[in-house]
Amino acid sequence: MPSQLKILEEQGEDAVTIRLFGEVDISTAQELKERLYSVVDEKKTNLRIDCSNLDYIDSMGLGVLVGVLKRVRQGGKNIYVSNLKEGIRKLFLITSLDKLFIME
Amino acid sequence: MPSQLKILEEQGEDAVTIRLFGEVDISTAQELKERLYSVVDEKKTNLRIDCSNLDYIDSMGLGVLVGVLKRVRQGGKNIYVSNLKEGIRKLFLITSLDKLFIME
Amino acid sequence: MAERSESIELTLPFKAEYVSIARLVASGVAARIGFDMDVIDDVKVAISEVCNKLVKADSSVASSFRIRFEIEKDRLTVAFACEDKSLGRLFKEENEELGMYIVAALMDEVEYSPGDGSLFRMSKVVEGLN
Amino acid sequence: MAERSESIELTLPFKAEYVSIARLVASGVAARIGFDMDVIDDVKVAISEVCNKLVKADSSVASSFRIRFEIEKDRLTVAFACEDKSLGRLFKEENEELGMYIVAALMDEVEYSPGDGSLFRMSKVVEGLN
Ligand SMILES: Nc1ncnc2c1ncn2[C@@H]1O[C@H](COP(=O)(O)OP(=O)(O)O)[C@@H](O)[C@H]1O
Ligand SMILES: Nc1ncnc2c1ncn2[C@@H]1O[C@H](COP(=O)(O)OP(=O)(O)O)[C@@H](O)[C@H]1O
Repeated sequence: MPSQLKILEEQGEDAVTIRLFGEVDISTAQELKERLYSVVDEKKTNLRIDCSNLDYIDSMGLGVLVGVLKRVRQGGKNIYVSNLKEGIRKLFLITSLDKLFIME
Repeated sequence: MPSQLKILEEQGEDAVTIRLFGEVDISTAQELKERLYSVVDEKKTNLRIDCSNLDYIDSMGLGVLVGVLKRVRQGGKNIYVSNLKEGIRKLFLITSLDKLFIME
Repeated sequence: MAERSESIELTLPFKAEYVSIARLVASGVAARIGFDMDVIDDVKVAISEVCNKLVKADSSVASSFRIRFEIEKDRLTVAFACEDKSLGRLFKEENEELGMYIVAALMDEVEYSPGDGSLFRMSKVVEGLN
Repeated sequence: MAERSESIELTLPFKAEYVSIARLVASGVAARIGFDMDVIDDVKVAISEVCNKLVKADSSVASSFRIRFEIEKDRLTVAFACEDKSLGRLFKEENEELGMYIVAALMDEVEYSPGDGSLFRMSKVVEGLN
């Protein structure tokens, strides 16, 4: 079954940029979680989540991001969330997650 | 209820070009029929149906096109069908309509 | 890909406006099974053609009909059912209509009088996967 | 726009892979009613959140649950039902979960113990149309 989520990773100077393509939902959240945890554990750096091509996310995906944020913070680093589409930005506002992540 | 079909009309030298956008199905075939019949009755010229942006058509739409073709032929003119997407071209082949219309 | 038979069912009113919903479900299901884009398009057209027939016939008894998508390891079967069994008359092998001709051409198997109580069944086989 | 109440029903297995099908149907229905794109997105998220809850809970009794889209002149109501009535326990107003919090924020009305036998109902009102 083809996944509706594609995850690209790019090493930058101050952060690893993760580009999300498609949908993070109940069927893909686990895949995102494993991928982000492994990046965080290996790289111990800031994360930038580029959401330019993220079409959908719900509480399953937001839960994963919060879990990853905890881990990143333990290492004294942070998560930047960038280029949210309007509907997804609204979800961050409703849930106050815009105050937890660094929104760009 | 917003229609899933948009129809644009453009007067050319040897033909009126009709550009179809979206879907011709059971809910929009009637609209296509009325529009094409009125063009044919007014303009009495060749028709070119540009399907570059036609995403879907089924027997309902094909039926309309065949009906219009009859009327156009009665006036000694023809219908050119152009820029079919692959799936739609397949329907013309299956039904042998590719032999009835002038395919471009 | 699905490992055992699973099914999804969609119930629609006899209304032209909602046939496109059946196409949306068809593309979702077919994509999940791993059909190629062009096969998905075939399935969408075939489903719409059957819906067209039902919607045009309408029913004096039932207000809706059901489409069942049966997802198996190697095929997708789509079955149409309705409380109004008299609609079975619409589906005959010796049909001259363009719509049902297209269905037979696009699908791998069609059953005009299925034994399972449904009005019509048709299947598409997944190729190149197993 | 629909003139009288009409409904579309979708039956899904308790499987994560099929929740996206509910979103497809939601966008089709909401677009037909004339909701704006951003409202459609809200409805899609809300429906998914409820599906997520059901799929995560699963059922030892039923293999599927139903989503009914009730289309009225001025609103879309989405009701969730299942043979396994015990799933009603999942829907309580005093819920602290992120998912149901999002549902309440995005929809105009939510009913945690609807009287119609369904497990949960929620509505979105069409604005600027009539
Ligand atoms: N969507 C469907 N597609 C195909 N078969 C179906 C569908 N829904 C029900 N059936 C089958 O049709 C038969 C009759 O169904 P039933 O539930 O009695 O409804 P109805 O009263 O509409 O016939 C049963 O064998 C059932 O499994
Ligand atoms: N998808 C649905 N959404 C909301 N209510 C529903 C749905 N399907 C059925 N109902 C209602 O729920 C009640 C119980 O339905 P019923 O057909 O007995 O199925 P079940 O055995 O699953 O409860 C009925 O009042 C019915 O109208």
